[in-house]
Amino acid sequence: MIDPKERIARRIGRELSDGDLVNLGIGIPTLVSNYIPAGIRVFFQSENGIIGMGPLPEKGMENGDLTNAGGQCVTALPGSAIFDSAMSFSIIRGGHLDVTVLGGLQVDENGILANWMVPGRMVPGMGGAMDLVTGAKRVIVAMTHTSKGNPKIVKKCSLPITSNRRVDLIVTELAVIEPFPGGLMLKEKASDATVEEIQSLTEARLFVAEDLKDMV
Amino acid sequence: MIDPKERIARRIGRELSDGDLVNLGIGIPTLVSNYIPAGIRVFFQSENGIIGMGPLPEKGMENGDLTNAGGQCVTALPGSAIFDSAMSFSIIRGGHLDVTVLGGLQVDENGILANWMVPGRMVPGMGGAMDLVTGAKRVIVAMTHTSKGNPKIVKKCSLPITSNRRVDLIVTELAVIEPFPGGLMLKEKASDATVEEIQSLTEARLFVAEDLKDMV
Amino acid sequence: MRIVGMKETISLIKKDSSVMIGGFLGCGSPDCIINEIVENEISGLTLVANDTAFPEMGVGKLIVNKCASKIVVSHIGTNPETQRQMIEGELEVELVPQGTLAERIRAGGVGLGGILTPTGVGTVVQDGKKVVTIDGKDYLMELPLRADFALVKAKKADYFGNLVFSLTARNFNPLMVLACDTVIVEVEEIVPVGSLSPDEIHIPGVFVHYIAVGGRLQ
Amino acid sequence: MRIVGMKETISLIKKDSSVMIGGFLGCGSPDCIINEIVENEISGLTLVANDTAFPEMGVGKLIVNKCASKIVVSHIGTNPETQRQMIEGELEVELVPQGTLAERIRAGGVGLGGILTPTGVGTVVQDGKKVVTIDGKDYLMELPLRADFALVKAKKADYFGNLVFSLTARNFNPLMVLACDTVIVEVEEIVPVGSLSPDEIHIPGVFVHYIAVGGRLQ
Repeated sequence: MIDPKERIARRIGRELSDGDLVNLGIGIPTLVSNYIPAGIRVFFQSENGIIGMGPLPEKGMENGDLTNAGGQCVTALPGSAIFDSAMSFSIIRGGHLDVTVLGGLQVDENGILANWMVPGRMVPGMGGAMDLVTGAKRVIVAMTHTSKGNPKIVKKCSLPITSNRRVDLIVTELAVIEPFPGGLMLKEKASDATVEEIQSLTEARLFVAEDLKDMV
Repeated sequence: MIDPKERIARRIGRELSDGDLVNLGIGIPTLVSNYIPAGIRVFFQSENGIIGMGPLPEKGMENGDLTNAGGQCVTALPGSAIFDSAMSFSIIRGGHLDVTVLGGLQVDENGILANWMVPGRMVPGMGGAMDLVTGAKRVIVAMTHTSKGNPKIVKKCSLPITSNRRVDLIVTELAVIEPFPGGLMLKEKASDATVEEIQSLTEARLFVAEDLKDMV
Repeated sequence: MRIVGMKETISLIKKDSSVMIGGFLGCGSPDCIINEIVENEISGLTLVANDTAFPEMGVGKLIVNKCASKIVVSHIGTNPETQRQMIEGELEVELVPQGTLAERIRAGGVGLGGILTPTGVGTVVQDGKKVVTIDGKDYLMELPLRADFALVKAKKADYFGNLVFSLTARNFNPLMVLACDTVIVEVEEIVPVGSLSPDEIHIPGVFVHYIAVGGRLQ
Repeated sequence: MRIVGMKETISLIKKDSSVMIGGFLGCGSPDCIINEIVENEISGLTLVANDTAFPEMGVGKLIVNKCASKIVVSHIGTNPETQRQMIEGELEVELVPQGTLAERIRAGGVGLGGILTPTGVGTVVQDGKKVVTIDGKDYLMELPLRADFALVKAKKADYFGNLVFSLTARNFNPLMVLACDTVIVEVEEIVPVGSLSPDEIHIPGVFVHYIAVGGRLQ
């Protein structure tokens, strides 16, 4: 069976359209770049100030002046553009970013995301997460369905939230869930799981789409 | 006798210091560039987006992509820099401009300038004047002392004001006047005019500096 | 991003649209697109621009040919026709300090709800606006500006729409690209992808919807 | 603008100053100036930076060597020492969303009294801040940031101080140049006046007070 993280990334890849400007967070979201559907071109923006980031450089061709938002040396694809941090977040906050894919600690039944701190335990800071969730046209959360057996899709976030903006899609290894004003809609499920199994691993109530499909 | 406008421009030239970033308005202020004291280098900023503007080009070497804030073709000196309108006014409004020299319709005894419209008669718009007067480190008004015999230095501006910021210096062909919290201080007078003559052409009351000098 | 013919640009712009147009007294305006608007007698436009240039130049032509019913600008002193139409009540004119105009357009493009600026405090510009006092200093709360269309001029683009401007023809153009729903760029030349250094690109192509090659009129 | 030796830069920076430092996880930080601060054991600094990088890199070194008593940053997750000092109460940490940090520094440099941003509404970032509603949408009023010193890194300068940055080493550097009373720039090279095109200069030299050539550490 395909690795759960790869399954999530592959499914999210299918959400991208030709010409999209996309920002991928650290972790599972980064894997999405391996699953761009054939025939489309997407542009990757990185909040440190580049559109058109390419893959890691060949050994010996790294340059410390060209990095991604994780501090790793990257390459620049033909047609890439560089800008300062104000412009980088103008893109994000001004509604010019088509899709942001971020990891999540919790999403609640209002579609509210918490992904930047666990009080008293892990306080890395929000970095660009609050700007991305508030400003992007489409926010996709990429996360495992549970953490150590505990549901991450909850009734109400107990962790500090990232934004009061409802996210657009949650993709886990078990389900594709679309938050809507009335709650969370289960749109797709893993073929090897039942709706009941998914609900039992989910604290929030899931509405089931009439046209529920299997995840591909 | 030297032309009154040239006299004003020459006197203002002596206010500039080495390294100053200077914005000159249309009219008398433009003439100041002819009177930069020997041995100092000043940088001219133009609100359309350039620092290091040079003189008019030779005939046949004009290019419509390089103009001043009056729309005239200019040249670029070595070391000149170009930027967009947001940066241009970031310089002006952020307190990075050392000196702005502007024309005036009226200045009142609080040192408040009116220089952008005469209601019902002339409404060109404020252009960058409000930003310049509000944001520059030092605001110098260059104007003739009277207009058709009527004082331009008045008790209270009857025309719409440009900014509520007190200007730093008023230079006319007759006087150098420094506004201060208590009023207007006559610091220098033309050698061919008496204090009484100057006061008679000035509606606002002038305080006379203890060390009153002749204009040079 | 799509490359279109100059004639096609005009089919995108509807009567009564709001339109931002780059340029500073004609320098850096999209002259070919402006000519198309005039020829097609599009009217009722709300224009956002720095100025109305001169009667025979840039935005000035749109005024002379009565394409606009409202303008938001910092300066109209170089175009007597603008003043005439304003006085006759044919044209609504909103005057905005030039730096405030730049910041309002920027705010519209970068997702700010407004900005606090000292420019205009205590002047007629303050009328009807909220004054906010911070650390004892007064500021006007100025609101963002956006428009349906940006008509801008760049020196060149690559086939991804990355833009490079030329000298003082840059001015308001880069700001307007971010602040409009549809962005149409007139360029003198389209160059191959990869032929521009990422450091010399002034505006990334992701903001650009249409590009038309217009040559050089002056 | 004055060109100084790298050792001289440090004599300008006093204990307990506020200092903005460019860089993004170490990329584009003024590494030579940072080394001088560490060697001279300057302490009590208030740092404004995007992050605290890694323990052996960029701003991270200033944390490890206890040069700072307060930091204003968007992210500290890559430097465990920052977290340790914060938890032990040795270091005060103000966390600011990255885009808000950029806009606040910009506001400090361009003379705005504040900006209205939707980022942070309804989160802990809202605590103690004014909420302004415009057209039914809530915004936080965020205030400008300024500092005594900007320590920035550029690829090259000319002898007038005009700056060109390199690739993603640009990041916060250009913004900080406008927002500080004294601007000290570390460059790899100083080039003749007139050898840079006016269109390729990222920041005009008029903002720069001191330049020191630092070579290239990595």
